[in-house]
Amino acid sequence: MIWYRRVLAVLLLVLGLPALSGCWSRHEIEELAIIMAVALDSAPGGQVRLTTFIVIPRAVGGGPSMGGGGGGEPKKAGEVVSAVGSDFAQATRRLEGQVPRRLFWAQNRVIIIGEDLARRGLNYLDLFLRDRQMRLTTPILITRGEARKVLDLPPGIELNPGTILTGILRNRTTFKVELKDLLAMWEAPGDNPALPEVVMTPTPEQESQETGGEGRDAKGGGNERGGKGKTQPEAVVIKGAGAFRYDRLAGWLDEKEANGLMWLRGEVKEGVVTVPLPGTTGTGQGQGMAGGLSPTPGEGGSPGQGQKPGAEKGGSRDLPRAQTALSAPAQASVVFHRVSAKTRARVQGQQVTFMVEIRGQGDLIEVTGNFNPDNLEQLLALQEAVNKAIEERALLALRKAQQELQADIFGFGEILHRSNPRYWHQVQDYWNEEFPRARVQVQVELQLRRTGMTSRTPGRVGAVGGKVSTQGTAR
Amino acid sequence: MPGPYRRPLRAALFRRRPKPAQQGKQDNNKDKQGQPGGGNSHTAPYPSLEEYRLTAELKLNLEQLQTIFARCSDVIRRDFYLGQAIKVALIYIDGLADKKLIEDTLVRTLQQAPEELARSLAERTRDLTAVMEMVMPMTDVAVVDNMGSLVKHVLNGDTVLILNGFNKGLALSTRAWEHRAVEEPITESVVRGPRESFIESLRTNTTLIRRRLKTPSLKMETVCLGRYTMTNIVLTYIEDLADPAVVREVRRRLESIQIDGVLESAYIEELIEDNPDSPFPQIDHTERPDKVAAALLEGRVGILIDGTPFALIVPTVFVQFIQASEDYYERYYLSSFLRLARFVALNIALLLPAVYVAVTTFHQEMLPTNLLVKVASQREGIPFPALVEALMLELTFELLREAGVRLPRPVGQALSIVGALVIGEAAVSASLVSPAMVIVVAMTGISSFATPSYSMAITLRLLRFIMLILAGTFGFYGIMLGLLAILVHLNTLRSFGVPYLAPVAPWNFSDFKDVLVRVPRWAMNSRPSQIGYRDPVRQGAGLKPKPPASSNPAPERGKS
Amino acid sequence: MIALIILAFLVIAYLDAPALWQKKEWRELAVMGIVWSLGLALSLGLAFHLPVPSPAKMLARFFGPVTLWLTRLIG
Amino acid sequence: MREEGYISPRQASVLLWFAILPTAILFLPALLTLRARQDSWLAVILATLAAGIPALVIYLLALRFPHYTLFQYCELILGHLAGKIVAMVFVLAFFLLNAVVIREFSEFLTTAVMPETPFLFFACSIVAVAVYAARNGLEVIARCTDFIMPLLVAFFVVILLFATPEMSLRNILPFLENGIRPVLGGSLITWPFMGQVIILATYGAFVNPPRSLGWSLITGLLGIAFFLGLVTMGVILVFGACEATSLTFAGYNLARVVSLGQFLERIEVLFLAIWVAGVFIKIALNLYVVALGLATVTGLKEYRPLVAPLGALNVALAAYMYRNISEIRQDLLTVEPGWTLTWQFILPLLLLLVAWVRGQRRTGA
Repeated sequence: MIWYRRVLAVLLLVLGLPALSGCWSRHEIEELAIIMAVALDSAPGGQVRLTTFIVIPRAVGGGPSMGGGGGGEPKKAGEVVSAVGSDFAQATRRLEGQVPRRLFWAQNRVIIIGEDLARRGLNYLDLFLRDRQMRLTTPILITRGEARKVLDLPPGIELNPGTILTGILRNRTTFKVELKDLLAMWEAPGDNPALPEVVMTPTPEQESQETGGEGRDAKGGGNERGGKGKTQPEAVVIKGAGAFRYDRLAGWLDEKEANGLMWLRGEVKEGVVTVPLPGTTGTGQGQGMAGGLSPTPGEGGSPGQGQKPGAEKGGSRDLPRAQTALSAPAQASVVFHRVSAKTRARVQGQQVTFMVEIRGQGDLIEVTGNFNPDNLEQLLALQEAVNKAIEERALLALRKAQQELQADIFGFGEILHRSNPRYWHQVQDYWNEEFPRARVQVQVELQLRRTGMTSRTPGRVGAVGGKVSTQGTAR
Repeated sequence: MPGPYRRPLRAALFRRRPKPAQQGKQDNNKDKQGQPGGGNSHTAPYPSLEEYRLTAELKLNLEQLQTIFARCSDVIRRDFYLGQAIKVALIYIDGLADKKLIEDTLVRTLQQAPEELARSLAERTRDLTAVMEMVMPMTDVAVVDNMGSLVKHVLNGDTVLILNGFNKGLALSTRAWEHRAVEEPITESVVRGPRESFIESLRTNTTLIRRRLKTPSLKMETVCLGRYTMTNIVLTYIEDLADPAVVREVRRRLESIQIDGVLESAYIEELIEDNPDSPFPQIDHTERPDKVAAALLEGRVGILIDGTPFALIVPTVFVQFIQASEDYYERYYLSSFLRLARFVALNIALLLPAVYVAVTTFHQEMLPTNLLVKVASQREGIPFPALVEALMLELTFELLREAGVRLPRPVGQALSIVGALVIGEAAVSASLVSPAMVIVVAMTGISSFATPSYSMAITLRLLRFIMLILAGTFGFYGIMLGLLAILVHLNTLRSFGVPYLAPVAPWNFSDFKDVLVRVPRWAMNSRPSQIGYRDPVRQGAGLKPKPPASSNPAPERGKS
Repeated sequence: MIALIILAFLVIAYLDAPALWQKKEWRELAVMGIVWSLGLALSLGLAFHLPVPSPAKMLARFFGPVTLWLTRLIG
Repeated sequence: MREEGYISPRQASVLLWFAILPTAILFLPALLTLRARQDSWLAVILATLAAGIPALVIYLLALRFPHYTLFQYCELILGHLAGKIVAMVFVLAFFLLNAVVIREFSEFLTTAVMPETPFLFFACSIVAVAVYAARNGLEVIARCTDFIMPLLVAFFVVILLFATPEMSLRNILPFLENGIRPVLGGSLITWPFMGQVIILATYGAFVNPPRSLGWSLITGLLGIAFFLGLVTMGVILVFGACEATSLTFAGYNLARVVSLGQFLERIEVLFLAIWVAGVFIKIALNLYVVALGLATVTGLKEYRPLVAPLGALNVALAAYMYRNISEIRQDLLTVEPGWTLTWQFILPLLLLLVAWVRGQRRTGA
């Protein structure tokens, strides 16, 4: 009897409450506006503009109602909606006034910050840290100009800009900063944030995509209708970086500097370094072709893209090659892995010295020249060249940070903090002013281990031409 | 682990239960049949049959029997002379008794009994035992002296022999009635393992067990329950292994049952289980004699009921419902894997629709993006909320299953085809339900069939609906609340003094060898500590077979 | 809201009170009654938005300084 | 009053984990890093060592009064009136503690999981189930714990293991940056959670061989220090001390950053599930202890009738306790250490001293 009552009571409480109270916090899945990418910009009048890419599930999911799409034309996977507000919470609220569904942030793949907003400071990001739907693991990117342009990216292999950008980030060609990393860099007194930069580039196929552009115009922001159709950038590259001083954007790093930044922060895990073959310095044209970047023509898995001035224009690509065909650049590419960077700080009097030690292993993956890996000396020379190239890069980034930006974007302050807290306490309040005086020594010890499936370069020994085609193609 | 406190605790637990109503004892003598289970509070207008003693006058006895068995056309009475000197009467029930045996052996032998014996019987110089000692061609003979037991013997299929001039009769066991042959078990079939199953005949069933446990320690106590059905119930256990407290408790609970009839093991189950309000089955039942034998070997107690091929096993713990007897007959890797799979299936059967609803309506962030978009696109245009959709489909599924169970087999197949078509195709293409939900419900259905125990599966089916509603209203928090309530409830359950979640919830590592995995036979060397603790050692140590190091011929001495 | 509270408290009372009454365990009944009515009063106060002093405040008055002192002492 | 039923020493120690860990892993790391920065894990260890003192006191008292609960031997030691008053203080303290726990629980769920849901709903529902458990007695709670504990441990392991890619060992350096004082301050913050070992003085009376209470205390404390230390360490390693201070529910955020490949992301709902189970045990245990204590002080035969009304009162009190989550955090930082030290540390110590001076002991309960 007592038992019966007990069960009854529990049932009453557990089952009775829902009937009385209704269902809070409950949203059917089809009532959600799933946001996949967010762009944050500044707007005139001290306001901010929030732009979101909202997926249209019908178009992506391929449910029973789809049918019509048919041909090879990639459909527009979502809609770009934007709103202006004095802060992002207000902008969000206004956005809700435009979208017939409930905004759902938890699947957001990427946050892109526009240049202007970045110059105004990171404090605007608070919504993305505080709201319960936001995730601290969202990657964050920065772009020159307006960030919302990035969201207008047409669908390619992937259908929405969020997936495109995270997909590129997953290739590890550049570093990846998640919100929590940004927060850590921002909050730590001995560190300054640096964000990877996303660059919009036009592609030659642009003209053939006009239908896509039209559809986008109908849906998208619409205020810039006129200019959009023609100068619409059609592809993105993630390269370079935006460097912050405290919470303000201070300057930009180009691709090489960003790469150096990665090395110094110890973010590099894998990648490719291409260097001219040592001992074949006669091929001066090789350097010339690489656009004056003497040590390292290409980097980061996509060597071609680094050569901004030279190799990019697809139409004119054949011309320089014809000129240099006689003396093709004798280069070697090394893919490296198991890289670790260790930084130590030493304080002598008032002089701080950071010693960065980069270690790792590399495999030879491509040689466009006469190179015999069985020749130990040649191999060691190549290894030396690779190390030199990496060091060069690191120093490039360092120079930029110390002289131009005056911001410790490498987190060296934190390293000092950790190893020498006493000295750190003296300088922590003006570390960014102190940082340019710091001395940094970079020591790279990358070891070449394996040489791949072939030993010798194929073809007749000594004939250097004819193997250039693998170089210099844009992805 | 069984410390000094365990035993008194268990005893105290039993003592706390209210004593069975005393009226059973008081009414005993007034009952018509006089059985412990027969009593009801109303007083019979005439004295019970036990009060009618047999008289020395055969005619009187027969008259009484005539009255008792009036209008019972299947009762056969036969008078004849034993050894042509003394008049005797046989009474038995056609169909229950072995007519051939009676006619060929019994009557012929008795009729041709030595006259000298018959005469001495008639002159009362010899006792009734002389009949048994000298001419009776049967072994199972009991002496009856009152109408009550006489009638009972007759009703059980015995033949009763009454002799003129004696106030006692002889009950001869001639029970032989038509029954099903021992067949393969239907609900618990195995690929490898014994193919015998219990049948409706109690004696056959006890035989099946006795054949597996050839020991005098195997005890079989009989209790007769049911005022009208007079069902024999056998309480069987191995005396050295079973906990006497449990045996005593089972006996007490059985004897306190007062009911008009027992037709199936479920009657007994519902009358002796510890917590009758619980949705969970607390007594395992099986139709496999080998399973009962295995349970007895673990120190459990079996209850066999006449008229049903299902035996009950007590005490029962939760894990028994995910154990199948084949687990012990296949290789232990496979058994362990299957058992884990069943455990997963159990959880799926209980939780999958609830989790689906919770995730899609409350915690969409849990889904991978692609899946989320897919599900969202599938749900576009579906007119119902996910909860209603799930409830609808689940209900349809249950109805289909129910319809399929009751229908004759050929029709059932047609029904399942129609059902599959209706749900799988039509409902989806009409956008009434989303394909994902169909998958979820199908998974749930499959999983609930994967639970070896049907009784546990139906419990889960019920709880699934509660969990579904909880999930649809509060999301994962609701599921968690439901699970916690179930957990607390399961922990309050005990089956004859053994905690229901036994090796897991009062955590006992050594008993884990038979829970989520089944360890090999040679490692299963102790009985479940809560049940078979009286003789924990099950087998010798070091049973793990060790083949010789090399099978190549050893160098012969002197040759190399 | 108020009906809900009263209903909940009635259920709570129904759980045990009748059994206690039958067993004539007045002491149990009294203690339970006190706790029960306190709970009911507080809940109704909550429903009517009555200002009931928080026990945390009282603790803070006494133990805030203690904690401060301790913090100064060791931390 | 006494209850029939005993628990094993292992169950006692696991119950102790559940009496401390669930709320601690959620609220403590953020508060702790506020004070002790990257040395918070050290503060946890120090606090564990400090909690060893009341643990020892409990053990000594339990040896003096085997089979007696805290509430019972209060009266045996201090006499009728004073004993009852002190026992009542303990009852009230546990009661307030439970209210805080209920409030913390519901605030977290409202903040992090279902913001539209009123927090009272969470409080009511969890207390309803906890009442159901507490009415069924200590054995049932202990058995539930037996069931949940492996899940909890497995989940700790999973989260911490999968969070390792996000961890950076450098984050715990520099060691003892500002000397030992911030660490001591941190252990003061840890105390309100750690000091709850005192709860073993109540249900410890039902541990089967009373002598093994010492084992329970040691393993209980070690387990708590281990898991709490691991979680704190994990939080610091993943987020760094700077960031950890700004995360209100750092332990939860740890689960949120976990990702393994592309498929095992966003497992915080599982964290939530396990955590709800943990807090449920904590609330049920506290309710049981409060009801048992109140029944002892008022001399009742049964504690069961008190559980449900106490639960209701507890929910109401939880609603009155604080106005917002900042008050809870503030309270945990500035009030609770002093208050808990008083009743969880000084009071039992006084009891032991008095018992020692008066030479009281009971054997063969």
